[in-house]
Amino acid sequence: MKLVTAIIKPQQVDNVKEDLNKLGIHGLTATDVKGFGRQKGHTEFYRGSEFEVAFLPKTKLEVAIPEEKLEKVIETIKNSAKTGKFGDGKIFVTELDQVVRIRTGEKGPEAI
Amino acid sequence: MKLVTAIIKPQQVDNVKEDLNKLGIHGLTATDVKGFGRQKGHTEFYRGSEFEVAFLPKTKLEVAIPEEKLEKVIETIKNSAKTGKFGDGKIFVTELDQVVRIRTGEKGPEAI
Amino acid sequence: MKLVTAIIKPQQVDNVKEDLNKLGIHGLTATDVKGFGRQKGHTEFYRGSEFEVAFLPKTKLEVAIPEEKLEKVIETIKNSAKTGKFGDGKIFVTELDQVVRIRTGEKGPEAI
Amino acid sequence: MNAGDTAWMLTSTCLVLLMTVPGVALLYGGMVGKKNIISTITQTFMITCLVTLLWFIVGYSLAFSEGSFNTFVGGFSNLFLKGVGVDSLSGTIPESVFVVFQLTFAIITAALICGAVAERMNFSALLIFIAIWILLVYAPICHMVWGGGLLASLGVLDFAGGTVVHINCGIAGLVAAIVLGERKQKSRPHNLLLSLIGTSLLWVGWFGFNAGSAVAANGGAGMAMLVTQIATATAGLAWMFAEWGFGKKPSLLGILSGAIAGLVAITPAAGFVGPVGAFFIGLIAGIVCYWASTKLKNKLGYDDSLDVFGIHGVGGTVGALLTGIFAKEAIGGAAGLLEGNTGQLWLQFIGVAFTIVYTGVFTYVILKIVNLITPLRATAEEETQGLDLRQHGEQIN
Amino acid sequence: MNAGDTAWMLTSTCLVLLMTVPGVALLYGGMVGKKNIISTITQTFMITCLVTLLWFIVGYSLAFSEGSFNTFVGGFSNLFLKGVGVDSLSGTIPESVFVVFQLTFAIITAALICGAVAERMNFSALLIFIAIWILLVYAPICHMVWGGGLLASLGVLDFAGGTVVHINCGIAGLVAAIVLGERKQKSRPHNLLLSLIGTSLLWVGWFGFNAGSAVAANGGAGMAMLVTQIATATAGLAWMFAEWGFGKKPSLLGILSGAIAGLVAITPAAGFVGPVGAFFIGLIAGIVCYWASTKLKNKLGYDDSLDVFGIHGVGGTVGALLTGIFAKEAIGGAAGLLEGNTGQLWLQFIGVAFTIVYTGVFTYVILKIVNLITPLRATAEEETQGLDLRQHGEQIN
Amino acid sequence: MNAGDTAWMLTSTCLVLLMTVPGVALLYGGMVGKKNIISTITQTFMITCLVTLLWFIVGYSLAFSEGSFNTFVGGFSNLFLKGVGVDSLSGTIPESVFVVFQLTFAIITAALICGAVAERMNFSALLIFIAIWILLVYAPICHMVWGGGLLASLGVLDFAGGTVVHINCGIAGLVAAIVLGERKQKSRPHNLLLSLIGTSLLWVGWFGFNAGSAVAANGGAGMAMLVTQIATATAGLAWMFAEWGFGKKPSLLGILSGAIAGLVAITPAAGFVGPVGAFFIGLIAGIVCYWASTKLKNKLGYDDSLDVFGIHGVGGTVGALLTGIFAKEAIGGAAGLLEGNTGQLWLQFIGVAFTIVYTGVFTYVILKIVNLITPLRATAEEETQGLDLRQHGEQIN
Ligand SMILES: Nc1ncnc2c1ncn2[C@@H]1O[C@H](COP(=O)(O)OP(=O)(O)O)[C@@H](O)[C@H]1O
Ligand SMILES: Nc1ncnc2c1ncn2[C@@H]1O[C@H](COP(=O)(O)OP(=O)(O)O)[C@@H](O)[C@H]1O
Ligand SMILES: Nc1ncnc2c1ncn2[C@@H]1O[C@H](COP(=O)(O)OP(=O)(O)O)[C@@H](O)[C@H]1O
Repeated sequence: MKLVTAIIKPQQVDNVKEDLNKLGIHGLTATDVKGFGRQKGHTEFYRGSEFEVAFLPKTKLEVAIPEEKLEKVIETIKNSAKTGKFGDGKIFVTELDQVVRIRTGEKGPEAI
Repeated sequence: MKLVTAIIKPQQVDNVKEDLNKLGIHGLTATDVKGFGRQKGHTEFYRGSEFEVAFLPKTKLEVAIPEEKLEKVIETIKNSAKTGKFGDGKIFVTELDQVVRIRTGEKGPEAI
Repeated sequence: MKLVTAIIKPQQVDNVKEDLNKLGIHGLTATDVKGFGRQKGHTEFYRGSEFEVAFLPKTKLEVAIPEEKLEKVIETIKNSAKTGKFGDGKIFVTELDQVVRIRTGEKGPEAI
Repeated sequence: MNAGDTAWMLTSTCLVLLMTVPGVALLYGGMVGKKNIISTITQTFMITCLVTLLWFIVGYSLAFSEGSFNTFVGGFSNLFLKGVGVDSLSGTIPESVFVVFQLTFAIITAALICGAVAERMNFSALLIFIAIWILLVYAPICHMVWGGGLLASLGVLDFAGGTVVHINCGIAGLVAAIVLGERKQKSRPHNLLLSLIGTSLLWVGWFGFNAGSAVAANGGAGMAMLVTQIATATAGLAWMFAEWGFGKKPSLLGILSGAIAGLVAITPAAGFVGPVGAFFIGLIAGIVCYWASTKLKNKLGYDDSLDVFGIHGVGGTVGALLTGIFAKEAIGGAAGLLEGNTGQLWLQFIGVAFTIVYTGVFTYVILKIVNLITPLRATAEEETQGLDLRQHGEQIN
Repeated sequence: MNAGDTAWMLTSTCLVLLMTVPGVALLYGGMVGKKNIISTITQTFMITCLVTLLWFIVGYSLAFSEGSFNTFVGGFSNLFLKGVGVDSLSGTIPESVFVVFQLTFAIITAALICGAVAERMNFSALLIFIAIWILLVYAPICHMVWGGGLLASLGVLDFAGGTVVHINCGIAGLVAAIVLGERKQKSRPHNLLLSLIGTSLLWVGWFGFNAGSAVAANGGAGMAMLVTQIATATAGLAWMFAEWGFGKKPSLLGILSGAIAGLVAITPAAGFVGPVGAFFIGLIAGIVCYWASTKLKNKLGYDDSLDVFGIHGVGGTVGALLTGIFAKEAIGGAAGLLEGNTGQLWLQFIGVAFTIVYTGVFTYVILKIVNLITPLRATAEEETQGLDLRQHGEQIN
Repeated sequence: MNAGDTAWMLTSTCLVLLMTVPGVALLYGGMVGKKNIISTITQTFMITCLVTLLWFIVGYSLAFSEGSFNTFVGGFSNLFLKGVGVDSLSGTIPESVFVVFQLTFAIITAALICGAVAERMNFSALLIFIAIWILLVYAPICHMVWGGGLLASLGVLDFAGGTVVHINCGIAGLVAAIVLGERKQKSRPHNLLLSLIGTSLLWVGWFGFNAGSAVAANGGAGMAMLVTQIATATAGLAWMFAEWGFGKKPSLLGILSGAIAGLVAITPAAGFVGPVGAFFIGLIAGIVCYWASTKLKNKLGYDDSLDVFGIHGVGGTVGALLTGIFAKEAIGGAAGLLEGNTGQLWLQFIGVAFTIVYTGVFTYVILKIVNLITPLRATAEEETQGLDLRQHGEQIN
């Protein structure tokens, strides 16, 4: 099993969620994060003081999937999260040793 | 070493924390996340507008542990996070290549 | 490729970010998290009620890097996040199977 | 000069200003999405300043001085408040107090409009629009109703601003919402607690609005306060039970909206009806505005972000007409339908219709002209990222 | 009619309404957990509307008209405010103003009770409970103290509501907290900044409450304002230093709670004591209420969520009794213990005891009856998920 | 006694108290970082209590009674408010009202100082500092300007507190900011919405401040209200356009700051100038304070956290001097430069200079003394973790 972690623009979340649903992926976890990268932040002025805001709001999506869906999931996220501008984000893939569904105690792919 | 990531209901956090403590696990990291899964969200109405709230508040717990405690930790989380209803959440296990304690520079299992 | 996850004190974030920049690392993702560990929390009193606050505010930094920078990155984070007091935090290293840049579709090290 | 009346009018002026800053600012600020809060409240505050300046320069003069086209608008004899001295009186109170009291009505009318175009209007366009609108729409309507112009002389009753303030801003808001078009995305109200504070300040401030419109500390003011309280409470409960009855939960936003609808509807009637009339006005306004803001809006499909039309336009109209029904001679000297005077309802209808048409046409034309100077609408990117950051360079953390 | 007095009473009415919406709503809203904010403030707002409607229908009549059981309760001659016209007077002010002024006291009394049952009471049960309670408890007690009933005729002193408002709501809250039982989980105050706003508005509004209870703009009102200010400040500092002295940090919630305790305690005394008396009343109230809300509560184990009993019940009792000690003939025409009149303290004690018993018994019975209609308490699941979402379908984001 | 005047002064007192709690508390609370909100607002609230207590004990007496050193300070004849009874008058109003009205000015002056030392001052040191400062600085300056002392007898004009309140707190703040030194880290304003509420309450409350300073409900009060409104609005727009013109975005904090600058600057002038003078005072104050708070501060490098000096110190000075220019005989009985009276400007200059020197020196000395008792500054660790948690044991969640 794989854990696909995507850091994307917040406004793309619904898009991605729906497209993943269509793929038969019915679970995911989202976190508000702040990203730093090529996309530049901005400067805010409050009276005489300048504050550089380097971190921009992003959303991290985590999706556990069975190995065989990996390519499709990456493809889907790539397409539905893309706006074509700097800051669209990244997809990270890591190996999952084990998945457990707490409610039922199921393990492995059927727990996803 | 393993990283155990559990996505659970926020009201179960104290439970899990205490039970892990009893196991001799004295460190963990919690994050407020929003989950989407079998447990259904709800619809909010504000005057004439409907807003579907698909994501529900969950808490993600991350615990780094030495390999040998893995089974016990999974068992413990499963029991103490369980309410038996949809949305109880998942446990993910991933391999940790390395752990470093910043304060002392210790590495490996003793850094946990 | 590796994913380095550091859980550090919030006030050290700018430090770490700048030092990583100097290393040529120009992307990272930060999350507000709450940590529980050796550093003790505190008790708050509101009228007659006591509330133990066990979880302390921490920031989680996630940085995807090519394998060869691993040692340098760990070293850098360790130094720039350190205050020498309890609660300085941990660094976790995990293997990244794949990285994709959403905007361009690039994969692997050049996507970082 | 009567010191008691003056004391009450000084206080009323404070109360009505409180309705806009922070009242309307908070009511609106709580209902928009998080990324547009600063924008929403900055608009309100800017308008408060801008309308004050214009009122000082020429607005008061256009509304309340005698002019050559007195039927429609005042003249220029009070430019820069010339002639308003320490000793000038307006009835039993100093004219200076009257100037500021009336100014606070102009301010809130303009501020309310913003609700219809929230989350998408360009700040500079709004600034220019309001400046023109106050002079070409508000001042004349105000003159016609309260400054001795057309509607006053016909005998239209508007105690505290059902037409001047509420229908006026409601229609202007509707037209502006339509001209600007739909938001790209509607956002859930970010923090209704702010709207609670805003509504509460509106309620309390409205005593200055309605009881203050008696321009005296007497039984008329007292009765206006009493009927305001009754209509507001009734309308709040009416909306809540309507919502509940239609299978939704009794929501905070619902009861707040109902209370505002009641406040709006009792405004034109406040000096003319008694407690029982107020009860019915509140009841009807609560239900009708509920319907307008939840059903009618969806049916017609315009995007009036914060229901300026559904509450102020509709509530003001309901109130203006019901004034013609429930007015009691013993209270305000004018009889309504229930006391056998059919004519008043007809007069009320004329007042409403005139205001709707006048405001509608002028608002539309002004918007089109402003659009030639600077785009009315924020860019798509600004809207997506939020007006706070993009138009004001600030954020709520 | 006196225009100056009327001006002040119109203003006082605004101030007292401000105490409830948004005052109490914010005070309470800031102290509950995040998932119950909407619920808490919706309750306050709903009560404001509901009590208004009932007051209009029958409440005012029960409290202030003459009836056949005049010792305990008024009659029905003012049903639907019949007889309250533009020209009716109540002393030197229009009766309409008196009606609304008194109404705002009924509103805040009912609203305060919610603090004791916050985070767990069922919305419909609360609605029904308050409706009955206002008619069976508030109106009679109000009549007995201010409407010419039993306690008034005995000579019990209660200038602005120590018994009518504070002991009344404090005991009702205590009984309700006990009947409902403990919350499943106590939550940390979510945002004390809201409580700061609430307390500030209570403080300022209390000038309407206390100085307004002089029902005139004169030296009596001025002295009531002055002693209110002194007692409040002293009690705030007393609580803060008590806390600090007992090894805790000087907390915001502490100083706010102290200030409220001071406001409560000076309420019955405001027209009867001088600055020095006020200082002692504040000092004693600050310390006693600190003890009641932090030690006594834990010892007895009831879950009065926001300390309605510990502050209003206890503070009101302290104030009522101390009035019997510090009252000065030169100020309010009544002498207290320090001026050698032992009888007054005894009378005060009777007033307190009577109110406690009356309210305690009736509140208990009403709750039991309501429970037959609809469960008093929200379900366990609603409580866990938060009343905001489950009872009102809304959330603070 | 005049009931109308009394009604207005009771109201004004409420309004001025509202300026501090919650006004200043919110203005400041919104501008600090999240971890110092509780600290900031607790300071304001504590000061409100503390100054009240001191005023009761000796402050009022020092400011307003006759003493042996009457040129500089009052005496002790009103210790514990001895002599202030129900029937004592001060002009046409009860003395009790005058005592509280004046107290609210002392409170806000002290509360404003905290803005300069926000996010780093030790709570106990602040408490002691304010206690001494009120007695050694505020009371004497107040006496010299309004209590019949030195500056009054010279003929310095200060209608509502340009010197007594604003220059006074501005200079004290500047000195304190310098003595305490820079914060370790400046934080972005956490929630400007709070500052909007605060500023709005300041604006509305300022009508009590300025129009209340007429100590009557008459044309003078009305004119003070009118000029206050004009100057405030103009200054708000002036700051906004200055900022916009210099290439920044028109920010909420900018327009709020401008409005406050206008309020400050019109304060000494409010009873002496007309609408046109007010316009110019607002215009100049808005621009000069913009410059002082954004350019001058950075040039000189002191860390006045929330610009107490840049807005109150500078704005108060601008206003005091411009009063000498724009004063009109027909309005307040005193002529300014524009009416050919050069002497007044010189007198105003003396008033300003005297206050700056007196306050500057005393504030410095008091701070040094307090530092011997307890450290002025919170520890580095407290500052890093936030004063909320470390000094008050509470947090905003
Ligand atoms: N090396 C990295 N490690 C972790 N997160 C990263 C890394 N590089 C980028 N990110 C995340 O991806 C987001 C987008 O990256 P950015 O470089 O701005 O744009 P793009 O991906 O389009 O080149 C960043 O805001 C950050 O959250
Ligand atoms: N495939 C998945 N990947 C990541 N997180 C998931 C996945 N499936 C479920 N989750 C997380 O687990 C939570 C609970 O899942 P849900 O399907 O609602 O209930 P249950 O686990 O009881 O079947 C979700 O809210 C989500 O946060
Ligand atoms: N086993 C663990 N798994 C996950 N996170 C941990 C673990 N132990 C510690 N942490 C995180 O690291 C932070 C610092 O740990 P702590 O034990 O307080 O101090 P130190 O690392 O200096 O010994 C904690 O607040 C927590 O967020």
